[in-house]
Amino acid sequence: MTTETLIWLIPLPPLLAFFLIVLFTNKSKALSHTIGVGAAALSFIGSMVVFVRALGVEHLGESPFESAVNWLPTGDTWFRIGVLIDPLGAAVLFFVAITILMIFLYSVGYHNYGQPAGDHDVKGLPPHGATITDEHGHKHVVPSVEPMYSRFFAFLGLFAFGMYTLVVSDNLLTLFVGWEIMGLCSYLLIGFWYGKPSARDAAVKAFMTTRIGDVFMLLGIAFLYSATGTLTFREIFTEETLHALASTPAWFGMTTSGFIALLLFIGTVGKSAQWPLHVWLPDAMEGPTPVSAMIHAATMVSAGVYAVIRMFPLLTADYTGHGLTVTMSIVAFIGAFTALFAATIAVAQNDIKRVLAYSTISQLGYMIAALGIGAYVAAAFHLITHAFFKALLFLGSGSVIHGMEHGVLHTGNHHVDPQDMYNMGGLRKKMPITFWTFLIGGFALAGFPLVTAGFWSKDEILADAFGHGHLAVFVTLAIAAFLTAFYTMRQITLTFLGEPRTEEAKHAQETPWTMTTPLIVLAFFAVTYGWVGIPEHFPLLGGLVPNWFHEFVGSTLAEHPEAIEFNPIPLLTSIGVAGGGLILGWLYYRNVKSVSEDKFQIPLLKNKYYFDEAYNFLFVKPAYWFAENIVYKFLDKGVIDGILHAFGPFTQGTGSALRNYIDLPVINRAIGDGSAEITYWFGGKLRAIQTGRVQQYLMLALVTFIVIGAALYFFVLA
Amino acid sequence: MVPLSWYLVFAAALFSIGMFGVLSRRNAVAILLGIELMLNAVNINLAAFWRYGDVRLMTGQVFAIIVFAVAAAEVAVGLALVISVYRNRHTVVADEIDMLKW
Amino acid sequence: MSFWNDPLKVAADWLLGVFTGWGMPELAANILIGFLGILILISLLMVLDIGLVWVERKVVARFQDRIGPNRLGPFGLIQPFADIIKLMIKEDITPAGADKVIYNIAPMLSMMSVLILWAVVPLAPAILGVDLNIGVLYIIAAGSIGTLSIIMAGWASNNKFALIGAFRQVAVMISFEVPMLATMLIPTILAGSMGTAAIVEKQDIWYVLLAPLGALIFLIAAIAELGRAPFDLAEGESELVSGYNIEYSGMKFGMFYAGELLHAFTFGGFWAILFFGGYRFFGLEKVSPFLAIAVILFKAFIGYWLIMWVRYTLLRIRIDHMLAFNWKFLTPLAFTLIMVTALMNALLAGAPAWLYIAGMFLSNIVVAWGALEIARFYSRRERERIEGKQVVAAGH
Amino acid sequence: MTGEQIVFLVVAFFTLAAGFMVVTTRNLVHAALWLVAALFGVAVTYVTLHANFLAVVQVVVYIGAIAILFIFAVMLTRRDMRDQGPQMNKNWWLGALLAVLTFGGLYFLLQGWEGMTKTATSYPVSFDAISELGSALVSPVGYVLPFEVASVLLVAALVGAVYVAFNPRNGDTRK
Repeated sequence: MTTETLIWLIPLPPLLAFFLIVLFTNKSKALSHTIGVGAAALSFIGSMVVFVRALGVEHLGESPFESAVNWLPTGDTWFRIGVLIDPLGAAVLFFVAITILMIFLYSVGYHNYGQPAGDHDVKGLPPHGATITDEHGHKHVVPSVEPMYSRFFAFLGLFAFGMYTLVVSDNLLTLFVGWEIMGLCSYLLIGFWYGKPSARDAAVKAFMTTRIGDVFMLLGIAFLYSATGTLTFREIFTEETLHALASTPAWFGMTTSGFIALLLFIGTVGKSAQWPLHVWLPDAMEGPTPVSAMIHAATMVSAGVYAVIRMFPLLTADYTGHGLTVTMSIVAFIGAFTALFAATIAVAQNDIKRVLAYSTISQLGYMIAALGIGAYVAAAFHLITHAFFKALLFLGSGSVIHGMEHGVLHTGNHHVDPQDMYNMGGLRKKMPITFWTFLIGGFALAGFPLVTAGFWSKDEILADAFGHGHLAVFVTLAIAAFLTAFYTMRQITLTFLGEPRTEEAKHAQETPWTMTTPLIVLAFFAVTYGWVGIPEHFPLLGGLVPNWFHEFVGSTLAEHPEAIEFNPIPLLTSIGVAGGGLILGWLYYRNVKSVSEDKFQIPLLKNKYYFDEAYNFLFVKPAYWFAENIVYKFLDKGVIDGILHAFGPFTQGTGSALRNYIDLPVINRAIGDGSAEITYWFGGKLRAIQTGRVQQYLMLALVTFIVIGAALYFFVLA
Repeated sequence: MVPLSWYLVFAAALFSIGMFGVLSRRNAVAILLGIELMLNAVNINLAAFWRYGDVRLMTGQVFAIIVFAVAAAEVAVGLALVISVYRNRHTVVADEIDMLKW
Repeated sequence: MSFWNDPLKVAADWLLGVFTGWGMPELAANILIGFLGILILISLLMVLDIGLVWVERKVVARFQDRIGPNRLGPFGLIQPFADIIKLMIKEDITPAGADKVIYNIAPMLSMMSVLILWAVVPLAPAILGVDLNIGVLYIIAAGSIGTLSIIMAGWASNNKFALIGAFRQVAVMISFEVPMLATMLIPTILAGSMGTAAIVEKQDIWYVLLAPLGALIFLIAAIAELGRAPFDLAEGESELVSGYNIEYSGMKFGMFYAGELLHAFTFGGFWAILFFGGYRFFGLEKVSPFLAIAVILFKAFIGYWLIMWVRYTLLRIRIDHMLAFNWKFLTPLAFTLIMVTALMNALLAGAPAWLYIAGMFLSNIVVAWGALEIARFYSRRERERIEGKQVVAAGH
Repeated sequence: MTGEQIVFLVVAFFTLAAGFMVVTTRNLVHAALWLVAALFGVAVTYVTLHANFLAVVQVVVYIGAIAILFIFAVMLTRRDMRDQGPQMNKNWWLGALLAVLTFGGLYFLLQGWEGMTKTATSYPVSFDAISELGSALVSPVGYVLPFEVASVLLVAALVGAVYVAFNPRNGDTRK
């Protein structure tokens, strides 16, 4: 099979799995997850084959794997869609394939496959546990299997299809299709437990918020198509096209390329939960704990950043190297601001998943900021390392919650929130694998020097910001990095260290192998993936391992980005903020025993700067008011119903006139009854020949035949 | 030699006799007997045309064989119908089977 | 050219000379000679028929551990003549209420349907009534006249037993004509001709080696067609008191009886012609036509003896079993066999002789084995349905 | 008048007489037997036309199967066999008139056709009509399609006849 054919085939198994599960195997849990995991594994194998083949190609940036077919006729030409794997695509495909396979595998354990059905579980609500009686007659409450188990794998399959489509597509339109499929899956998975009102609301919120971004993105795509006549990346990113776009001025002091890039970037703001459209992501944690959360941390939200990285040549088309353009300034500002802003909120959150959710927003801001200042490779690098360690952290937190739920089932006290970190503590002894992997993930997030992947990618961003003289960005990101380290250590300390603060934490239990295996795999990558991108001029370590990532991903761009000069200041800053944050976090939270002792529970941060409330007041309430008063009361009731009500009497009048003067006398009497009477009269006369005797019929037919035949013969032939 | 006309007239006579049977007999089985005579008359014509035309063109014989098949099918179904009617109405007189009249 | 080598021609030439010498036109003489030939053949057959009566009675006696006719003449050889005299001088009864014309025509038709079969029996290389190129179909056609005679006899007798017997016999004959015709097509396929003479000529290898299953099916169908035990439902002495010929007496009954015996012998002959090489026997037929006639009569007697053996050994089968056996087993099997034979014949065309024979023989065995397995499966299921599942008792 | 003509005339007269008996005999079994005689006559006609195969098939199919089936049917519906009422319906004279008219019309039309007096070419000596017929029936350029259609028709008729004549009251003994 050629590599191009293989690339075409990569997204298909999960889609097939989706249809198979939905249409046929919905009843069978085992069959459904076998199909789902099998499809993910097939795609994984395909992706790995493509990745390895991509590694073997020299100058992949100039001659990537690509293949396209005609799709829509557009006048004289065709709109072509196709697949494209260049170095960036290959690198992204690598982590996407791994994380998706891990999600699938992890879901088997997370949804308690193999456990009995719950005592009173219903579809649309999380399982509540099942009572079993052992051989000694003791009753135990054990976790029960998810009632909609198969459906979950179907959704995951569709999600995986969307993600793969997005990664392998060679044009913005199919990228957008994958993007929207993932949006739908995100909605479905957040609202997976639709029995919970909070989950329903969160699903709607996520869908509506991202929709804002998507509308702008669609506008950007339309603008781009009208400006260039193509949506294929490699046709847009040619010298002439970019130059033409960059030299055409648009509005607000931006060039066309900048304006398009900004529109596309707004899509990313929605998808990657950047300020001010970040509000949906923390609420998205209502979905099945680690899995949909992981979609909203490692893969799907990364897709937003991926889109910007993809469009990087467009973003920087009018960038001359001296002073950021308007678009880039906006991007950099939003990224940096979001990074700091989300980090501050994360410090005050007590829900283990919400901390990670804000951390995700913050880290995505990092990448956006890096892109805004033109640090292409650093952003891509951080995207991938972040995907690994954030997936690890989320799965770890899911594992923790699962363990805590075990404790909750054991004590039977359902008022204890298994996600609240102040209910945990001391879990390192109960859940050693989860602890160690979570520790690795946390240190990677915090940027623990030298050994973790997060350090190298974060350091590269900081070095880029400093090296190119964007000091404001550099300082903001440094503070955010400090906060990141601080709240990460807070989380680890509260969750795993110290003594158990509740009875439930004492009875927590390590999770099954299907859940710990993904943790170990991801922990491996969270450490080692950083080593492929060590800068060459780094003291001691530099040059030991070649800076493969920079070479490889950098070659995607036509202009190969140069590695910046080594400078000790960002390095020291990076080490300082990471180490400092970690140490301070440990020192402080080591002694905190309950919520009331936590001095950082500042209402402003606790309530996320009142963004939800503000949006509620600014957008939701007015929308309700508009719908109620203008649309419903005035337009619908007054205008439209009024017109309709006027139709009634008018139509009735016309109708009765037609009936009385035309229908009854003319049509009924004359035509209707008249034809019936004529038919009846003829029938009465003619029925005498219908004797029911076949022979008479035949005789009649023959007589007629002979008469007509004779007449024809004598009058026509002769 | 026998001219073709003899066969044709013979077949026409047989056909007319069969037709008389079909039109005049009261018994439904007898009507079917008449139909058989008519079909045979047709077959004689087919065979005669084959013989008096080019004997290498087998069309006449082929059609005669297909008429055999049709006759067999017709008799099978026809007699089954007669027996079925007889079972329900206790008569096979065609004149009395007149449920389809006005 | 001597009488020894070609007796028919010599006799015909001599007769032609005699007749034209009397002043007859040549055409009339030829027609007369043809009629004379037919007359002689029929007379010889009738004599043979009388012999068959003796054979049948002797053989059945031996099967039943009796002696059989032994008083009149040596070994009772005069006995059949005495029987005939008795039949002839018996009162010729036509029952009141019988349909006289049909009643009297039926036995003649019965005898006729057998005798016309001999028109296509090749007695020796050149001794053959008429070399019809549709000889095989002709056999079936003659058989349908026999069917007609039986239903005429049964109906005209104005007797319920006779009518039931006739019904049964007709149902059986029409049914078993199908597998019989199907198996007759196997020699036709192998020889590439429907003519009986051609089939014998082509039979360098006896077709029983190429189609043993076909030969077996033909024999079974022939016994059913003859209405002899185990398929003698039309007579069924114990139930129908002799069936369709219950009202017949005297020589009319004698004609049915003689017709039946001769029919059995004739089918023995056809079995020999279709599957056992007819008059051919290691080149004997080339020595003299008389030897050839002896060979085919010998083979026909073997077949006849086999039919008798079956008749006096097996029990009568119930009518519905018999028809089900035909339609659900024998007919599909025969059709399968035709297809397999045609296929193998085409596949093995040009193969060496030993491979050809082995392939045909083995394919027949495989078909037979498969059919028996299927039949066994269904019969076991039927038995379980009726008797309930039989649990094999564990040994105590 | 040649021998062939004499044979033809005898056969034709016999056949027509038998056919006439078929449609006029009161006794239906006799009618069916007369039909057999008429069919025999037709078979002989085929022989005079050198259509040997048709002749034998005529005997096998018509006499061996169809005529027998008729006799069966007559006997199965024998209550009407004893029916002493008229065997012709009231309009038999019209039927007769129509039959005569048809014959007259056909004769009239045939008279006007120039191929009417055509005589046969002599039959080719070594012509094997049966193998020709066989290949015509199964050859793709011949008549394999009508042949197959006919066989489908036969199967359909078989199934239909069994279904129609099946007596549900005492039919299925397996229940």
